[in-house]
Amino acid sequence: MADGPAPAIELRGISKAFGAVQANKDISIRVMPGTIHGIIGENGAGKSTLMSILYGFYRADAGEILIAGRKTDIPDSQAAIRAGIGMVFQHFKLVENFTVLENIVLGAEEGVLLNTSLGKARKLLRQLSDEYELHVDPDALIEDLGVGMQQRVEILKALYRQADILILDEPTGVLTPAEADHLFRILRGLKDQGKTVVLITHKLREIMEITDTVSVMRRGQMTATVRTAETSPEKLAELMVGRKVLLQVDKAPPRPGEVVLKVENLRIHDEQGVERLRGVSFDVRAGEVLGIAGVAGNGQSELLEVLGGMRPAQGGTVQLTGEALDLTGSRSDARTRRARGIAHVPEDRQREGLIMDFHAWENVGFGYHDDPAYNRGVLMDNDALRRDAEAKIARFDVRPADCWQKARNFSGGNQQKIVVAREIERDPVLLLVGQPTRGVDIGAIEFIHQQIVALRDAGRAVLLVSVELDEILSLSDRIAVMFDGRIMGERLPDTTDERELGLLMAGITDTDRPVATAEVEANLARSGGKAR
Amino acid sequence: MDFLTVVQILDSTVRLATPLLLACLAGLFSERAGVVDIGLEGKMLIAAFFSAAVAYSTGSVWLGLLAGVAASMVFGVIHGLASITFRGDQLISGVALNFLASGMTVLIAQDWFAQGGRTPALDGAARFSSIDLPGAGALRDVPFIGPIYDDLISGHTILVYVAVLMVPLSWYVLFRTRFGLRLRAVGENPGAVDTAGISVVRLRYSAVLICGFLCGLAGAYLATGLAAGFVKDMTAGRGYIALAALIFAKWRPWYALGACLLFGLLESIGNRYQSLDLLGLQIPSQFMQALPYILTVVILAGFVGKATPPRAGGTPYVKEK
Amino acid sequence: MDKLPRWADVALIPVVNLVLALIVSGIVVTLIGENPFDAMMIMVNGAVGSTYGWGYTLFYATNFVFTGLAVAVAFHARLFNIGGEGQAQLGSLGVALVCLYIPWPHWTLALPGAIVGGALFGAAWAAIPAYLQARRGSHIVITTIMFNFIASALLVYLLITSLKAPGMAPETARFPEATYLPTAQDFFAAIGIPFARTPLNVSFIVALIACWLVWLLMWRMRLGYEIRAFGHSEPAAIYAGISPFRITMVAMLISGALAGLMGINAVMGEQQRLLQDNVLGAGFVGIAVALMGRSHPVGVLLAAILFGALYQGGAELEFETSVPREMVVVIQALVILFTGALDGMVRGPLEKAFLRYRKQPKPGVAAE
Amino acid sequence: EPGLIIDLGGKFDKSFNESAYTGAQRWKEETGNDYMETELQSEAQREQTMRRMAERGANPVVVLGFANASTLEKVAPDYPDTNFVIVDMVVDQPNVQSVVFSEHEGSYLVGVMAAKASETGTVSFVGGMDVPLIRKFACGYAQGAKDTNPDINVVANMTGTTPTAWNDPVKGGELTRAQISQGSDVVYAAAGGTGVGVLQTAADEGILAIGVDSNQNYLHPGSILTSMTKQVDKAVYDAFQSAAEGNFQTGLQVKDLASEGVGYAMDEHNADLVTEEMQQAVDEAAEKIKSGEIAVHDYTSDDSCPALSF
Ligand SMILES: Nc1ncnc2c1ncn2[C@@H]1O[C@H](COP(=O)(O)OP(=O)(O)OP(=O)(O)O)[C@@H](O)[C@H]1O
Ligand SMILES: Nc1ncnc2c1ncn2[C@@H]1O[C@H](COP(=O)(O)OP(=O)(O)OP(=O)(O)O)[C@@H](O)[C@H]1O
Ligand SMILES: [Mg+2]
Ligand SMILES: [Mg+2]
Repeated sequence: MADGPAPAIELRGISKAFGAVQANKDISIRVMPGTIHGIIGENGAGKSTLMSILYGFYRADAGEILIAGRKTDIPDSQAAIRAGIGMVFQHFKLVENFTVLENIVLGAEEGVLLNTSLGKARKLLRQLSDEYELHVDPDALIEDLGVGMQQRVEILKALYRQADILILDEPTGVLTPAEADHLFRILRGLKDQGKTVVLITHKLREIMEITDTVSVMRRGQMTATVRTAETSPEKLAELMVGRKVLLQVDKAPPRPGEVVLKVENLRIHDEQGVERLRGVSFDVRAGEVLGIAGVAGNGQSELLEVLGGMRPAQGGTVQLTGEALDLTGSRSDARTRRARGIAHVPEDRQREGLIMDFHAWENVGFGYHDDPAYNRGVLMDNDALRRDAEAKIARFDVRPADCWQKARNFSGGNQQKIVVAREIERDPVLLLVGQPTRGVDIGAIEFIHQQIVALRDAGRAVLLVSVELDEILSLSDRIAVMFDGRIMGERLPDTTDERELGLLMAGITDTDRPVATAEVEANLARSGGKAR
Repeated sequence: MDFLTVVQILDSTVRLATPLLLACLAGLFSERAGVVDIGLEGKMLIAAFFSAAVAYSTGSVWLGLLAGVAASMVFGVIHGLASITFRGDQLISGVALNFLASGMTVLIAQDWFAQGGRTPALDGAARFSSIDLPGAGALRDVPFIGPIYDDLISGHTILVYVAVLMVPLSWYVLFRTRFGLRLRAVGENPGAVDTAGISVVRLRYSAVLICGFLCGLAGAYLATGLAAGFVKDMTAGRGYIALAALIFAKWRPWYALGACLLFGLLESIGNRYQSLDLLGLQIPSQFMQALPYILTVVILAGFVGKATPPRAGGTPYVKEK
Repeated sequence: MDKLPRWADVALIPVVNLVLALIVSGIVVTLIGENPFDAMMIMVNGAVGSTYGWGYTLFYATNFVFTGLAVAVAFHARLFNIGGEGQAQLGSLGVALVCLYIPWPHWTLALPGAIVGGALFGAAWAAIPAYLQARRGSHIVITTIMFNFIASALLVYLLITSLKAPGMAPETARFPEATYLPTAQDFFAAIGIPFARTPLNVSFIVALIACWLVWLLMWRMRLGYEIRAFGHSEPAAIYAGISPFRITMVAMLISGALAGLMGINAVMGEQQRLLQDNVLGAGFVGIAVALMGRSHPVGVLLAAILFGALYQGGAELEFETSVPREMVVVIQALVILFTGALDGMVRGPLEKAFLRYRKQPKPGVAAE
Repeated sequence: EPGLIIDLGGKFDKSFNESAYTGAQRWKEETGNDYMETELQSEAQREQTMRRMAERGANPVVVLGFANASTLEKVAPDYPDTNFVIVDMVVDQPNVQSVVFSEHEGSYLVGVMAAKASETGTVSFVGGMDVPLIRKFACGYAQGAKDTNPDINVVANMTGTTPTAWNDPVKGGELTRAQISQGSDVVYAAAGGTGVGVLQTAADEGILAIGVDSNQNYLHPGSILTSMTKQVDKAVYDAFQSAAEGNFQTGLQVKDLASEGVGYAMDEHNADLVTEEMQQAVDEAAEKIKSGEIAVHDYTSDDSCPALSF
């Protein structure tokens, strides 16, 4: 490449450790100007860390950065901005109660007084939004905007600072497929203007669709950089996890039984009074996995929380094996739900599922701590808890197998195993699972999936919520898609595909293929379920 | 209650509200930048002491003012070190600084003046004297306007006028300047400020310093304007009342003026009447004294409109993805 | 692996913080013209050099155990209870009412009665801030500060009106003699050991029992497990079916009750009447004690004795030298500052040091 | 070796405590003997401080102020070999000397002078903590003023109801300003450290003030009309001296006008303020009190005040 133009970005030997965690290890890449470069890798692979270093958010322990061929020191974000780098973070960096305009000028004001900067910015903003199809109301408050809009503000922020290099960290995680399409159009537009885009994602489909080149990261290291045109999803997946990946879960056909969970017209408001569930109805039978697909933030979390007893509902009914659950009163709490046989693997294990500063053995009783087996009179029977913990740790191959370690000292995958062990081993009537494999490596994913399938095969009902369509497609016996607090429709995994689910996730129902309840019923009948 | 009494009570209100207002604005800057400061009390106290001590020793109230402000700003820096640099607990730091001030002032006062923890009384140029606004004397006898202008508006020390001017100034700085935009942003979402290439640490330190500066004025006013010298624990909970006023004011400068005047009025009435006869109900002075605190609890409970503090308040900023 | 070994976290860091606080205090003493080592000697001697010193040291320590445990229990639920002062005042009121208005035949009956009175009143004073925190999200730090002020106004009001004894001072009548608690002097005299006349009394035993009960509660009982879980993560508590409302209320009620118990020592044990301020800032010292003691009863007990010694030693220091008693307030402030707020100053470098030490790979530490 | 426990206002309150301190110092200088001294920091430490003094062998132990009464009542019996002196209050124990002053008589005199000096026909009083003792001051003052000028208006305010009322100059100043607005042009401060603020404000606002306990005339020359002196210094001195000489007496000692225990202060600082006529009126009144012709009402005798309502 000696005779081509200088790379827009060149990283040489970047390393970064957080305490004992080596997040980046001797990483080098080059990105040519006017291209879209993808970076993929599993959770925790070090993608965000690497880009944060490029943006001056963290300082690398070692290595150097070259921008447009010149060695550039980037001690802070100011320097990155000066070097023409803009970044859209995974979690937006916007001041919620400021207007769009204020957010855009923040840090790039001209002069001491605001008035002049705001005036200028308003003009420039109009220009930019025309140029790139980035329409937003400059006077709207951020908190009143949807995530898609907020993302546009972030992009505008970068453009307003005249960024030539735009880094986007997992921009589509919060978008519907349609919004994602719009984003990609914008990115192509930017590319046509000669700008360089770095796109972090772990969705292979997106990489294939839009990038020119792609780098793969694994465990803090850069495993390969290839031209997108010269690779395939399978190859990338293999690079990502370091071995051949079985993208399908082996499982027997379902043998659905009686209805275990019957949800009717469920409604929820959040603290601000915004409706999160607008009348959701479905049921889950014994011996089947119902998968709930949807873009994050469309009510799935709230659904799990209501069923798990973590929040009250504002309307509707829920029946468990024919008996109504209390949704508002004093018996609507998680403890009562557990007593009724509902186990719950929560979406966020670190925030909800575990007490990070408790020892593993204390966590193994968490939520079940009033089980008589763990108690002796008014005192807790810590020995019994520890014995049980050791048994579960052994059965689920949690590493390190040390029940005296604090939960925070286990890796993400092992933390998840502790939670899954705790919940599945109770042999529940109904298992609620949220994002079971988020941030979990492929080996643990297989193991956890097997456990879920085994529970189903033992005739238990499973409600699975995941934003990963692959996971939904491979685990579920039936799929419901949520959009904006409603169930858009139910599908069977064999007769649908990602495209169709994607449309439903965006709130678009195909008119020529109405919601397939009848088809589902027929399918149930075929597989011998006793429909009631 | 005749008209002149009302003017008198209001006049006293203005004087008593001044230290509250300065401290309240101090807290406003700090908390708007996301640094919670329950150490207003301690800063005022240390400033009160140093301003009185230096004013006494040098005979110049201005040097005293300078010393008081400097001492308060040093406390601000300690608070900054604890809560910004070392990411400690802001509440605990504030509590500690309040104690430190209460102990230190007496200790040093005893060492310097050996008068049981107070400074000698100040007089002459070692105190702020009241300023007569132009025309105050001439207007005195004009009915209604006269007493209001002469008693209520004119005849306060310079710091009273400074405090009042601080209100529009604070408003302007916070809502009309680049610095204010950044300051407010850092109290709402420091991550946004950091990624915009502005130093969170520098912004927060400047907020903490402004807070120290204003608390310094408040303390100096107590010792060299309102009183004539320092006595042990002379702030007497005013820092906490200022904090209460800040919540009352929903972290806004103009509201702060109103809240501080209200609390000043309560104090003034409580001073004047040992017990208040309200519609045949005897209200003991202890109730009047406790009223600002009770009101604050009522406000906090959300019975009188919800007060939403700056979102990032109280939490140290740690970079994260 | 944790960043720091446990012993470093629970012992080394507090000790380093304490030493730093003492060094700065020494500098202050030097600056006001006294020799810090002499001052130290006077304080140590005054605090533990005689049965008189021990008596007062442990008397103060008893107060601090109660307020320290109060702060600690609330800390475990991640509630910063600055209201110990007011709760102790109200607890004292409760103790006083029990002693004044119930005709007790003997102290063995009066003591349990006073314990109930003090605990109930202390808990009641904590209940409102707790409720406002739990139901309306009002910041407990601010509300408890406000309640301190309200408590002192309330107490003054009562002491100059309905509770006032004849005479000029705002104080209640002296309690009947049957409520006087046996002192250490009485106790040691009974076994033939001379002990100076100090207010150290049987409340000290109650304080020790309180330590043990708090330990039992926090680490052996379901409620303690739930309090700690809630303190570490509220969403997790909800997930586990632990009601944040209930835990906030219960933790604060226990906290307020513990603070209120201080009344049995200060009011029943020493003053034998209710004064306008008998808490003497012990509510605030409790913060320092809980921070130093890492919110563990054993730590709280040790820190309370340390602060008791500081108080008693400080009183002697004031008597012997020109150093005013405010020196104690300064030391206390510095301890809170260094152990509570500037903790990161010591912790950061220490963690780095331990990390460097660990980097030399040792076999068997392979944690995945 | 005698001992003195300075009360909460602190030994430089320019008033009550300072007076006691001066007495002790004078004794020290004149006799060349040493004495023990300590300053109270808080209400609840009275007992420890008293005990420590007694344990250290101080004799007699002098405590200042009524607030010590109930504590002394409890402590004195534990140290039968130690003598105690309490000022301003009676404690009935065999080893306690109680020194009380006829403050109402001294206050009557300064009331007379205030009435003479007032041009507006309104005089005022700022008390410290609202207790019968301070009402005794106010009541005597009002009686003196009204006997001199039956039409006079007497305004009285108390700073507070707790010991902090002794040490709140800011509030003292505010009360004075309020009184000025009500027409007062002579203010009498019987408020310990709070009085400092009263006198300061009077000087700032150009009215006359009357000091208390010690001779405070020197504080703002030209603005302090006189001071109602209460010879706490002498009481302390006498206690120390009698103990040294071995003729210490327990029991009640009343220091009144006749025994010069109370009085009013004249010196170069107020010479210009007090006219011949004023002095004459005051001296006349003093004689009448001594002779019993004028009976000054003592508020504490029946908790009432004919001359003033509170
Ligand atoms: N501030 C931090 N402190 C400590 N460890 C961190 C920090 N930030 C990241 N890490 C660790 O560094 C590793 C790499 O994290 P990074 O966020 O770069 O991963 P990622 O590839 O972006 O993952 P994801 O797909 O989940 O966003 C992880 O093990 C993570 O736990
Ligand atoms: N934020 C953090 N703070 C402290 N330690 C962390 C943090 N994040 C990760 N670690 C530590 O880093 C180690 C690796 O964590 P990480 O979650 O990145 O593992 P992983 O490689 O993704 O493993 P797994 O595949 O099991 O999830 C863990 O042992 C954990 O102790
Ligand atoms: Mg990331
Ligand atoms: Mg991981």
